[in-house]
Amino acid sequence: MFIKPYGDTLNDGAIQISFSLAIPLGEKSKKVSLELALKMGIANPKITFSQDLGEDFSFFIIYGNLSHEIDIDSIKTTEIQEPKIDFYDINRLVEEKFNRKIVVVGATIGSDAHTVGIDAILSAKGYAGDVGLERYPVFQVHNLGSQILPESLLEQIMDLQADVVLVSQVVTQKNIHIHNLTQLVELIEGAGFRDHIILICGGPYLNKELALELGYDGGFGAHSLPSEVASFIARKLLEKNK
Amino acid sequence: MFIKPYGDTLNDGAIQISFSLAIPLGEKSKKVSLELALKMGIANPKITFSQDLGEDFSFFIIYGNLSHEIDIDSIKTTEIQEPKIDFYDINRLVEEKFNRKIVVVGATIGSDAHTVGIDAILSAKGYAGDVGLERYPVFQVHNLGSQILPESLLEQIMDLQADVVLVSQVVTQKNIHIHNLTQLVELIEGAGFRDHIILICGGPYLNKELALELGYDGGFGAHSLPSEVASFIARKLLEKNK
Amino acid sequence: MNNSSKDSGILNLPRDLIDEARYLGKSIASEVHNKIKDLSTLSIERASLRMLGIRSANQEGTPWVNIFTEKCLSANLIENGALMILAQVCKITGKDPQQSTELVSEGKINLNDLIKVSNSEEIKMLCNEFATKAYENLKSKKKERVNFINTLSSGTKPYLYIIVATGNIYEDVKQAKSAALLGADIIAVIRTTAQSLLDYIPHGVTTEGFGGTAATQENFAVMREALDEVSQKTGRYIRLVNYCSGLAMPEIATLGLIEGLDIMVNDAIYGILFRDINSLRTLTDQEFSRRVLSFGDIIIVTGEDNLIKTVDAREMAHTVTTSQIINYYLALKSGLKPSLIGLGHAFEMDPSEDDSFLRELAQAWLVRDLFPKSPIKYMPPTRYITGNIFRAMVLNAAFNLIGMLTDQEILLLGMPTEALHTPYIQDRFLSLENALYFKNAASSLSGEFILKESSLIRKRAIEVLTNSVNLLKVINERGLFNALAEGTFASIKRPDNMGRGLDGVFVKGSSYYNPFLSLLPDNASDETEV
Amino acid sequence: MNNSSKDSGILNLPRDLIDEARYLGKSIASEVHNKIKDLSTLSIERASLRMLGIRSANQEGTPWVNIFTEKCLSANLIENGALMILAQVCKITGKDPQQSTELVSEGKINLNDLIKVSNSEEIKMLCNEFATKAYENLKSKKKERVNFINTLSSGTKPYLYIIVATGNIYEDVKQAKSAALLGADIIAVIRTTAQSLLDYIPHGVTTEGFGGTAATQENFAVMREALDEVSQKTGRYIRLVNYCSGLAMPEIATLGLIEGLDIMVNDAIYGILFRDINSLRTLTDQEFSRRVLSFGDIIIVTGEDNLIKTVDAREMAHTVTTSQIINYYLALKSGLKPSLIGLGHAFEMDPSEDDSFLRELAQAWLVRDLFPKSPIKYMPPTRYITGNIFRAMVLNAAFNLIGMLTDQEILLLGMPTEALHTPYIQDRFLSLENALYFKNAASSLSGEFILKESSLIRKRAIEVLTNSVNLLKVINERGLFNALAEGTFASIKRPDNMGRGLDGVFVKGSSYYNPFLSLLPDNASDETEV
Ligand code: B12
Ligand code: B12
Ligand SMILES: Cc1ncc(COP(=O)(O)O)c(C=O)c1O
Ligand SMILES: Cc1ncc(COP(=O)(O)O)c(C=O)c1O
Repeated sequence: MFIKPYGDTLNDGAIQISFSLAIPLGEKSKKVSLELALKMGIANPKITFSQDLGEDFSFFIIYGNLSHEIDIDSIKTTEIQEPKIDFYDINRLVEEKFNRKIVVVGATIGSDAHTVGIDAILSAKGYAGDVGLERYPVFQVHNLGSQILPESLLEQIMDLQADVVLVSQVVTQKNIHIHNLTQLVELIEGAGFRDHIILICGGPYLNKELALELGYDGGFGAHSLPSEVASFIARKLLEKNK
Repeated sequence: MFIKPYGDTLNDGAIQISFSLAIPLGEKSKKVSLELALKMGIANPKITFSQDLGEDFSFFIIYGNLSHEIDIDSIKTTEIQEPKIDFYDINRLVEEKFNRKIVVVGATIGSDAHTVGIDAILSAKGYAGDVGLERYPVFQVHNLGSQILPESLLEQIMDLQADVVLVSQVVTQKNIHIHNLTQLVELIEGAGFRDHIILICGGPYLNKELALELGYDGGFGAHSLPSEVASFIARKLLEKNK
Repeated sequence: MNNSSKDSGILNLPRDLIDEARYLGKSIASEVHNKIKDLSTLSIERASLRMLGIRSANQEGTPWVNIFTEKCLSANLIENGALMILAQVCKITGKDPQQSTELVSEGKINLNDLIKVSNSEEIKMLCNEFATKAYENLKSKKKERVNFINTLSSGTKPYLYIIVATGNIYEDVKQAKSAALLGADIIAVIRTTAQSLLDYIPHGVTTEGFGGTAATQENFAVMREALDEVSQKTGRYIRLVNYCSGLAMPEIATLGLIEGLDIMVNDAIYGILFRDINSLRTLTDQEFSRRVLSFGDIIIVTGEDNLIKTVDAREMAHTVTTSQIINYYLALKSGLKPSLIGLGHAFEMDPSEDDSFLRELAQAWLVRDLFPKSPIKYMPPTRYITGNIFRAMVLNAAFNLIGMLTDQEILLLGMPTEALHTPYIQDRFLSLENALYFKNAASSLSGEFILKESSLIRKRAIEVLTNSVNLLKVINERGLFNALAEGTFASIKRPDNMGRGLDGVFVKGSSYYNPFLSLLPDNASDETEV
Repeated sequence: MNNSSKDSGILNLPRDLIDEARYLGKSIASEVHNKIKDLSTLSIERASLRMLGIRSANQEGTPWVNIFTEKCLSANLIENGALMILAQVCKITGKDPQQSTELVSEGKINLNDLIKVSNSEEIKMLCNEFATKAYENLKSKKKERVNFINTLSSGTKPYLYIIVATGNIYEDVKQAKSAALLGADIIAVIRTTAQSLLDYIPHGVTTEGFGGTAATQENFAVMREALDEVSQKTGRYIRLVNYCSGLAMPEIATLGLIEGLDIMVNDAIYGILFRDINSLRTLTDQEFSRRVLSFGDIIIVTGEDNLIKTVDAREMAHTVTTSQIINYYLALKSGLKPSLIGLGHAFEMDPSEDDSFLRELAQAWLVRDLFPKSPIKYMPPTRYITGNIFRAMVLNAAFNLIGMLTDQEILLLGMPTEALHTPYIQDRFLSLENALYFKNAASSLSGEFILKESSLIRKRAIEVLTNSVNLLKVINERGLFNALAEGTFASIKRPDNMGRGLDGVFVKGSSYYNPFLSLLPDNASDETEV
């Protein structure tokens, strides 16, 4: 079945776009904005609002009807998520298998000073009513805070004999997060420590796909819950050297 | 010179789009929305917000970088607008040429009940501080109000020996305005009256191009000023049977 | 919610000014009443037939009730009242009202063959029988309805009122259900343009409309059923609204009653000003309609918002107040309790004007303080909304905040795309999210403040009320009909001998009889003065 | 604008509670002062050199002032104060300060070859000469500046504060000018991430930054010139802001002074908590910085917003108030007049919480009532802003409205894309349009109301202030340094013997001399108590 955007009639293609141009507002910039809309496949585009922003910039809001359509049957969705392991099973099963505490080391790396995200996952208080990893008896959590350089994180990982490493990156401008995360993996691999640990990254602009690409075992994006992370860790631990 | 949208760096292509889909929110609808963005030529599209709307509908806001670009040198803008004739010249010149009052008949046609627009052009008060046609000594204005059927408008045009006819259309759903405007022109032509009058339409979703297509002498869109309309009328009158 | 305006009123308006306004409103209303009390209209007669349960139409879709009343008219029998004729036919044919109506309409029976109806007691008895049966019938249906509603939560105030207007009733249903799930309390189905001008009720389920969807008995039923379903799903009772105005006003009222609508937009003045409907016709229709609605405990909402969108909202604010006061007393006369009189007003001043936010506050509080017992329908900015959807969100936020601060009961939500098209499905979500933020985050706001005696807001409110009282004086002197003829509102002149539907008005004959006129409630007392 | 909080305060807070808060704030501030009065830092010494006008860097971009002070340190001469050493060098070489600094830095002169400076009167005289010349110089430059500013309108309050942060100063200029033309009054150039951690001022015009643009003397000049240009275009003076915090805090202050900045974000506590900068180091730096800023009549704004974004804004609201009170008295001690102390706070409570809007109002009024003479910098919702840009417009509207109602002086505008990226050019337009609507349409709003004695808003404000006083008591007992060590704020523990920059702190020797310490203003009195 082919599908288009919906406004108030099936497949009417109703869509809204907005953007600025580095040309002052005028007949020319208006035409350019409509041309762009047409190139995007928007039929009968209408400029519903335009504004001169000064310094030779202009802003446009355009509505129209998208002619592109998608065959939804052609869209494959990945195999259903493995069921979540709950608080008690995590502690029980991991305890059973390792009968020791699992060392979890977390930090925000590079010059990034955002800690609210990693704290939401690690700290007892947790996030949105979902308790953090510190509350799980089986985890021994070391929250190193922010602005930890990859080098010093590696040291800590080795000193603390980490089983699990959680890295947060929130600032993404100029892809600084990619740079930092890659550098970290390389250091860890260089130290021959990669196989000893479960390496996970997270942040509002990260996701599983990207994380795997970068050589991490898992990645978590905006609004992740500590319990999801805990469950993911537990599963990895249980799979490990079986 | 080729140009793309601008966010904070020249030609970064930064663009925002939003639309709904007739599929519930889920991995599938998210993928579909990203596929659509890609088809529109948006590179690395990111879903910044998504919401289930119930009844199997979902809503998406996406940011990304448009890969399409426009060669602004290829964009032709129509010859500069003729200079506006001011209040005094309009009255003087038209008076000189016709030495009689010009009969202006205005109405909102069909079942459309919107009068604020046409009143803004005709009534003495005018629009945004710009006085309406009734204030121009040289015009004798008949404002017929709203919901005037094309037939009865034609009658009035003939009875009043109109020189200028102003038609407003605000409701555009299912293109009812096109239908009404076309019907009117046909009636007027049928009555062999077309050449006797200057026929102008206006409304928030109308413009010059569309008006000419439909066989009108002029068309005015959102935020038009009475003085612009008056100047346009004067120019047409002065060109007339010279 | 803490309601600061239930007591003395936050504006603490001069008592004498309020009293004068009330006195004038009453006096204007009773003058209107005297002018129309001897009149009936074809639409009232059709409505009376529909009250008996007569429905459906001929091949061409002309409703039976229209054909029947036309025949009564051409047979010069109408002044007796359609029910008396119908009763006569039933008596002669022995058929029931529906069948008899159809027989006459199809011309199988010629009314002129009937002896002209004297006001024979016997026929009257039969009329009463039909009417009372129908009446009791409706009453018990209403009871069932109330029982159903009582199984659900009725939501919290302010009720969030959302429109649907796709033109296609099935599309409307989807959009309405989505809105309800997202937090809407009230769904209004906007009518296809100019249905007001139709002197009949279209028949059947419809999927084609301009700027709205046809108001038909069948469409009402489809939407009612859908909303009942989603009500049960959410546990919150979702109210249904449609328009009860225009040439078929009284019939729409009966359909609203029969199909279980909760609120109807009902305002003769809208019809007079914006639809050029004859003033005698529609004010007579309105009287009957409101009695029907009051019987059904259906809330009316008036259309002053239309007025304010047409005139300069700052200069002409007092005309809105004036129209509300007149509408209020007309409604009381028709038996509507204050709790059923939903007066309309709107946030429509030019937002670029200095301190316009304060003047909007003044207007909103004024309405609350003048009609403390009535559910006010507060309408969002529309006229100054442009295609800048982001700015529209901001102006709607300002509107929602005023709604909370002034403790309005019904908030009609503004849409980001107000200037563009009837709402898309996501527009409703964004508007509901906007309103729900303030409804929740500012739920106790209205009880927090006292207005300074010297405040600009209070000054402005008193100024508007004073101007309104002066206008009411003029209207009271000239009478409402003359006032309308002289262009008092929006300087639109509507003489009572012109306009649409005048030919449908007739003087009730000496033998005129319509049992519903005694069955339906009338003349409620104004609790605000108890 | 009608200012309801200038008088007794709309909240009408218990006098004794306020007095106790003030008493504790003063006492905490003077304890801090005692602990730092015998200390100086490398950054203060570098700043003192920069006050003389010394600038520029070597090939590798290491500023001369850094190399010079390092040499003083390794020569164990630093405790005399860098100026005393420099004066000595000048005397011996006969060169001017800039040249002498470069000679030493390039190793052309070895400090150890100099006899250890006794606090010889002669050298002191020379120091004074240099310092006074520089001081007068700056003074007259300042005068010129004031004259220029006085040719322009200073705009109307609240001032609209907008950030630029492209990373490229030239891109920043375009964005800043556009914003100014669209109505911004204040432009803040956000720094590239973690510049706080640099123990020097980067050199030159820069076009590469992360999440912001490097704060350099050259970048300051470029932006200042651009803003002066649009100021003349608009006739409205556009103020320039940058950050004066981190390891180079005192130097940034001198650059702000030299390059004509109007406002600087200045807060040692931010550095301690979020940058792990040593508390002795940065509080000592802050003292000197604030004296420099007060000399330049540069408004400081504090960073409590960072705190509230980290902790639960509802539970921990009192920690913000506490930090503000401490910051306020520390600032007074450093010579800043109340009119130059811009305390920071923010609209950061979870908007989904019931009556959160009332608690935001309480917090906003509390700050105004506590510091009636100070320009408050009110910051918009950020933490609970999501990728839903339409909702962001709504929350920012609520913020703007509170800004007007509570009569804030500086409104930092929230962006629709706060959750996504540093602002795009159109984001600023939309935010300015949002704020300008309220600034204009609600310009007289703050003077209209009285808060009910029993209002939830007042209750909440008193609750917060009470908790704050209790916390102040603890801090006063333990002393600020211990309190910080024990995790009083955001439960982040910062002992004064750890953290960045401790090695840059030294005890002033008996022969330490720095003429600026006497030239720069200190210890302003708190007008609020006059
Ligand atoms: C709070 C905040 C701050 C606070 C940080 C306080 C603190 N102690 O963390 C302060 C004020 C200090 C701050 C400073 C700056 N910030 Co900031 N900040 C924010 C803000 C408003 C909220 C972030 C937040 O706390 N979200 C709440 C948490 C719970 O969500 P989260 O981080 O997404 O975390 C969740 C998931 O991502 C996931 N997760 C996150 N990390 C991890 C790690 C692992 C292992 C896992 C499994 C999961 C996980 O789980 C969490 C719970 O679901 C955002 C804007 C926004 N609304 O998002 C800007 C924002 C992130 N900041 C930004 C910037 C640029 C800065 C500065 C660099 C600006 C400057 N130049 O001064 C500074 C400097 C700090 C620095 N050097 O990094 C930008 C980043 C732009 C970009 N995309 O690059 C943003 C988007 C604002 C903006 N539009 O400019 N900031
Ligand atoms: C005010 C208003 C009303 C008032 C009209 C009052 C009156 N006396 O006119 C009332 C409340 C009665 C009303 C009713 C309806 N309305 Co209405 N209404 C509006 C509203 C809010 C503002 C229109 C307006 O007055 N703008 C101000 C004037 C000055 O601007 P303007 O009309 O564009 O006119 C300017 C230019 O266009 C130009 N111009 C206009 N006409 C002409 C003619 C000539 C010759 C020239 C030269 C220039 C010119 O000059 C003017 C000055 O610059 C718009 C939404 C919006 N914000 O635009 C909806 C809107 C136009 N209405 C709409 C609808 C659907 C209706 C209804 C049909 C809904 C219903 N089913 O009940 C009803 C019924 C009325 C009918 N049958 O037409 C839709 C139309 C959707 C569409 N695109 O088809 C809109 C867009 C709202 C919406 N989003 O649904 N409406
Ligand atoms: C009171 C009233 N009646 C009726 C209508 C619309 O119905 P119609 O378009 O059929 O006139 C409106 C529209 O706003 C209204 O306010
Ligand atoms: C007080 C204060 N200083 C400095 C900064 C940012 O500077 P940096 O990123 O270099 O720490 C901020 C950021 O919000 C701040 O609030």
